[in-house]
Amino acid sequence: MPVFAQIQFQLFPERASTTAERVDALFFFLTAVTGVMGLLVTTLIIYFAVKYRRRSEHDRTPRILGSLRLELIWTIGPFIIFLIMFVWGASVYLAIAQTPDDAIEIYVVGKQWMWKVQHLDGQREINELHVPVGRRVKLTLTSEDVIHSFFVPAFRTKIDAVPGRYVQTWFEATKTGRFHLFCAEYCGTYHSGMIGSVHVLEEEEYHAWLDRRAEGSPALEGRKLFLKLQCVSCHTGDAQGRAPSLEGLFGRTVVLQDGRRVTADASYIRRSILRPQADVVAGWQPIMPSYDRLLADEKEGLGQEEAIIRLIAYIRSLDRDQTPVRTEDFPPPEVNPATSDKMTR
Amino acid sequence: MADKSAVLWHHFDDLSHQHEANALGMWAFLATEVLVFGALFTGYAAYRFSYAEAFEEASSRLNVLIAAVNTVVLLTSSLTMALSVWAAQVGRRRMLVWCLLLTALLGTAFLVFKVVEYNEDYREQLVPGLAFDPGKWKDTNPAHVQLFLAFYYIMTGLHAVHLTVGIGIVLFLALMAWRGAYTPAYYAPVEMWGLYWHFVDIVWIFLLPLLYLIGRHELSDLHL
Amino acid sequence: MSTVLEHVPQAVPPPAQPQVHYLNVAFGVRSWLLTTDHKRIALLYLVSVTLMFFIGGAAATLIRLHLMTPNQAPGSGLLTADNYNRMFTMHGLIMIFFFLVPVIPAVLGNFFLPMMIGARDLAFPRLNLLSWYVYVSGAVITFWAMLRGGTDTGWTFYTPFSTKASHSLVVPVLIGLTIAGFSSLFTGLNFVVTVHLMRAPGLTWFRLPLFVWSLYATSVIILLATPVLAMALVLVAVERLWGVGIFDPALGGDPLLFQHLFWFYSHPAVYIMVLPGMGVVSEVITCFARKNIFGYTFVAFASIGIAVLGFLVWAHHMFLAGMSVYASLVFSALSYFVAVPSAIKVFNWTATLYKGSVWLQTPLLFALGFIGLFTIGGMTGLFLAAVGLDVHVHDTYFVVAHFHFIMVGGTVMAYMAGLHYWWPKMSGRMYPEGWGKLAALIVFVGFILTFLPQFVLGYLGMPRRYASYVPEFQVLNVMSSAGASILAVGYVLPLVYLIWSLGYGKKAGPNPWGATGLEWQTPSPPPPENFAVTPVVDRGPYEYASSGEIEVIGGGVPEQAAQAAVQEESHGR
Amino acid sequence: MAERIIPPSTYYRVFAVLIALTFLTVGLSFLPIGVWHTVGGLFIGAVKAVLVALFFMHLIHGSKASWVMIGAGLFWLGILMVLTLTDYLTRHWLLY
Ligand code: HEA
Ligand code: HEA
Ligand code: HEC
Ligand code: CUA
Ligand SMILES: [Cu+2]
Repeated sequence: MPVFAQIQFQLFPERASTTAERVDALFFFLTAVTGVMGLLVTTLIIYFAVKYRRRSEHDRTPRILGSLRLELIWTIGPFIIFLIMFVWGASVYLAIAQTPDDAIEIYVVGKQWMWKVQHLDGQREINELHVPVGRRVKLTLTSEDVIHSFFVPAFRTKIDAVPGRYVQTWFEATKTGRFHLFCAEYCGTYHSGMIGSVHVLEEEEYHAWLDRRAEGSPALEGRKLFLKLQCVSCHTGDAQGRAPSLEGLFGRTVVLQDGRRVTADASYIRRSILRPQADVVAGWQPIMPSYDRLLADEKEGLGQEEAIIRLIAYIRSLDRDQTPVRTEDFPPPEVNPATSDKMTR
Repeated sequence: MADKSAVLWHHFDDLSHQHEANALGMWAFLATEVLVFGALFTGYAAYRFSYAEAFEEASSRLNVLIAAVNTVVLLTSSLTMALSVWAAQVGRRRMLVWCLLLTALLGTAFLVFKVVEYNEDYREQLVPGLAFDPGKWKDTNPAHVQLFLAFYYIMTGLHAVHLTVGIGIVLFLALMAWRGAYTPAYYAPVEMWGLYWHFVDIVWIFLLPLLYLIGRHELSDLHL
Repeated sequence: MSTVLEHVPQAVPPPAQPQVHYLNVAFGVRSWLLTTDHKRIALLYLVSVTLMFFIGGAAATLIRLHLMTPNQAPGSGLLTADNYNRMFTMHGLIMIFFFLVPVIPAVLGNFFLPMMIGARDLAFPRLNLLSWYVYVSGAVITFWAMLRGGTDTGWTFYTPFSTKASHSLVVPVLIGLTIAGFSSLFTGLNFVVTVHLMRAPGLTWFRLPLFVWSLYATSVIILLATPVLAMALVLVAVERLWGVGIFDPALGGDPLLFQHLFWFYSHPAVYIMVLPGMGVVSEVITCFARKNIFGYTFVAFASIGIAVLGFLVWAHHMFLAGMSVYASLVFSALSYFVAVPSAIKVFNWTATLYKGSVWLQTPLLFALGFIGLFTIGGMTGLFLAAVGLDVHVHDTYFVVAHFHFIMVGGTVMAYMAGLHYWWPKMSGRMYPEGWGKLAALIVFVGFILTFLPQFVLGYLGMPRRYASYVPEFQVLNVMSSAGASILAVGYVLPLVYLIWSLGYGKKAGPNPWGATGLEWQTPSPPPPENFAVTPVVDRGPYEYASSGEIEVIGGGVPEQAAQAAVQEESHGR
Repeated sequence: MAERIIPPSTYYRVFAVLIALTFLTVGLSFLPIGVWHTVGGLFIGAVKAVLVALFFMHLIHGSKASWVMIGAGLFWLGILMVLTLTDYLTRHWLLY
């Protein structure tokens, strides 16, 4: 038995959004109608094939040319059924295409082969999306290279991310949990690897998640400083930078030029900012200037330590591939993307 | 006189049946040609609506004088082609040969003018990828100007390819006519390829307004 | 209300076995490669498309083998991700452009269209031969490119992936396909002119066999759609080579323009692929039920209706591509319109069986298989055409299952039906009936097992073109792969026994099925000129009934248009 | 051949009209008439095309089948254009 228990087998996808309910209702309707019609046709065929099977070489058959009445029935009948299907399908679609105004807005950028998610308050995620249950979420999508398609089967949500323009869709999750996120438009070698998950959280959990890096949170403010103070001009996320990448630094062991090994904790980072020459990382030039007395901002009423805490919080939150690009290649658009829906000018 | 049995294929009843088939075949082919160019026209239309200003601006920089002269040249070649068909129908062999040669000559003249024009476009920095100066386009988006120019080259280029094929065929017809292959009873190839030639002309008739005339030209642009 | 017609259908007096037929009239490679006989060209095509089918099938085999495991760890699995992508691209391209588009028109159509209308050949025999050479050169170029690495764009060549991102041999493949497009163009041109001008005396439009109607409709689509595909592909090639920006968003272009142009061809092309199959089914059903087709005019005009309406629906492939909402709705509605003529056909075929003398031979088994599987495939098309539902199933295995049901379950089945039906005429030999029935059964079972699970997979959300998938999809994938191996047996079997029958099959008389079509009124295999004397036609195509009585069913007036057509139009073309 | 023969005098007259229309359409492009450049140009182009087809291509005496062919070509071109533009011209339509 354990062997069977291990086999994961499903016949029907989980249903975890309001859209899913509408789409499934339509699906059941279509299945029922086509099921009946299909059965009708196959039954008739089998029945005729058996009842009128050839019994001898010399079977005689009548000359039946057709019947206008029958023809009309089976032209107009299906046509009416088809119209119902169309109207129903269109109404489901309109509900999906009409994006609500009171929704949480999230920006999604497809790129070979990852999904970069950016929340309005600045958090970024890769191949993950955290959303609260029971709230409408509006997605605005674009792509950096080729066409991708954002697909969450459990939500019955899918939309192509087209380079050069924004497209929108929305959903409202009805269940907490973790759901698959797929790229559904073929986009090259690792198209099938461009997958991730959507985490639907309870409202409080979601806020807790948000607070870790949310608006007004130290991490987010730190990110702003990181950009303002131009740290990013040396600490780029990639190997080309003049300084080591800070992604995933927190808590790691760092080897210094003089052979010491230190743990990158808060105080190490603080020292690195205030007196960079004290702990030079092995393999790097000691070019980092000291930021002592440069961090405070009188106008904002921001003290130096406060700033350092924020920077630390930010560095702590910094995951793989999250270093902002110097020019922020895909900032959230200022205008409502819906109105710039026409081809990009 | 051409030997009837030599030009009648075995599966047709008679020459007029065969003639009819050839003409119909050519018409069917022209229907597909309508869609060959139609695909380009559709793409053009989509962008024309989206980027109207850039398209008009770019169009008004093209050389309308050469285009007008070329239109006259091509229409004249259509006239001579029509006359060749008539000459074939009434059996005037010398006129047929001369008209066909004239048609080919006019077609060639068109191509020569076209090359002159491309060359001028090149000097005027109107060739995306080869010679294009975005700085020259102040009021419009140079990217959209490039789109217009891409359509300009692809459409006129495809037209020129068709014309080149046509010239080859017309020359071949002239050779055959000179050898006396065509008679009032059998002139289907002249008629058939005449249709093709006129079609290529019609395409140009539409390219002229779409590419050259959608924006306003100034008389001073003509460099007369 | 009933009318008595003078003629009672009769068995055609079998002409004496001819000394000369199209196969033995000349020998040697030259006599084949330079032939202008439509029958020989049909055989050239037969060999080529069969080869293509098995190459495409080999690619399908690799696809299914690879998908037996989820392959989630990089490097695991039979193929690398890149090779998998190239494999399904090659599979789709070969199966569509080199197999399914030409298969019925260029093989069965080429052979039988002239014979069914009592002509000696197609209108342009040399163009016909040229079409085969063009087809072969297109295939050679495409294969050359595939052997050197192939392309990984999918058969749809979506920009900007195909123009900018793909690092494979896109341009050579595009060239090969464009060339191959000309070959179907030539065939279509030939058919249109032939049907217009080469009909035998007395063969009015409404006496044409339905296979001819469907080929005519197909040819119209080919003529009007193929040029747009050619241009779309040329534009991709131009863009890829010179970066002119027509589809490049960075330069103001719109990737959707390519999709519009591509689907303007490729949706009608699906009807290019299914209409000839429908024609074959009409022939086979009437013959093996020994009945007039029910509602001749409706079936005939349904073909024309599909040809016209089929052009109005292309953007149902683009519902989620960023098209305007308004356009999505328009195209969804139009997609339902085009389903109506298909429904008409299915119902009329079913009604034709009523009170027939149903002879369950291999061709009929395949034809009935066609009706069942086409109905399922078509009805799932209705799911896809509902925009709201397409949001979920677009680009999943639901779509893959939909089109395999129609194209493999439908058209390939119809092709098998036609091949078995006309095999005696083409080869002069009967195929072994028992083996034929077995093959039909195996294909049917294998098919259902292969593609039914894919509907479930699709609704579960497995995207198509996935080299790796999440483990919960594995069971259904294994089922599908198992089915595919059964299917392979079902396809190899006919290859074997049909070849065997060439040498050892029973000799077939001119009309082994007792069919009424003109093609059966001449010896098997037919003489080079098809008919010793040009036949004169004085009746409709399916006068199988043994009594002249017109029986009325359904309680209404008998279908008057058909009746009038049969009786009144007795003048030549 | 049962076909009717169009005499050269007709060709000359049609040719004269074609040339006149060409001058007209090019002349229009120097006037400040805004969108009418496109509309007028296409209209004159259509007239010229019809003249060429009717007389130079003998469509005026052509068989029904050739009318059907060319009609089909144009009709399908219309489908391609109109339905493609239903997308492009409504992209900016908003639902709310
Ligand atoms: C021969 C091939 C063929 C045929 C005939 C069809 C026929 C139809 N197809 Fe299909 N289709 C494809 C081949 C085909 N298709 C392919 C290859 C693709 C994928 C391309 C790609 O992306 O790679 C595709 C994709 C595809 C899509 C896009 C899916 C997506 O990517 O999201 C859609 C959407 O509308 C669609 C719809 C239809 C419809 C409505 C029909 C209709 O014509 C069907 C009409 C038939 C019937 C309806 C059955 C008979 C009717 C009855 C028995 C009547 C009784 C029934 C009732 C009253 C309910 N098809
Ligand atoms: C005419 C069209 C046609 C036909 C007949 C088939 C036939 C088959 N197809 Fe295919 N298919 C397409 C058209 C077709 N397909 C298209 C257009 C696509 C989309 C491509 C794209 O996304 O771009 C597709 C995609 C496609 C996929 C999806 C790939 C993906 O999205 O990742 C799958 C997966 O199962 C599949 C399977 C099959 C199978 C099992 C068959 C079987 O029916 C095949 C049966 C035949 C055989 C099994 C051959 C038997 C012979 C042998 C086994 C001998 C082999 C010889 C040697 C090894 C020397 N096809
Ligand atoms: C002129 C380039 C430059 C700028 C600007 C710069 N740094 Fe650095 N930084 C470096 C270099 C080079 C190193 C590695 C050598 C060293 O440790 O001094 C480094 C090291 C660090 C380290 C230790 C990294 C490790 O892997 O151990 C931290 C933390 C750090 N910098 C934070 C910052 C912050 C915060 C700012 C902005 C307030 C900033 N840096 C601005 C060049 C720069
Ligand atoms: Cu991204 Cu597929
Ligand atoms: Cu379609």
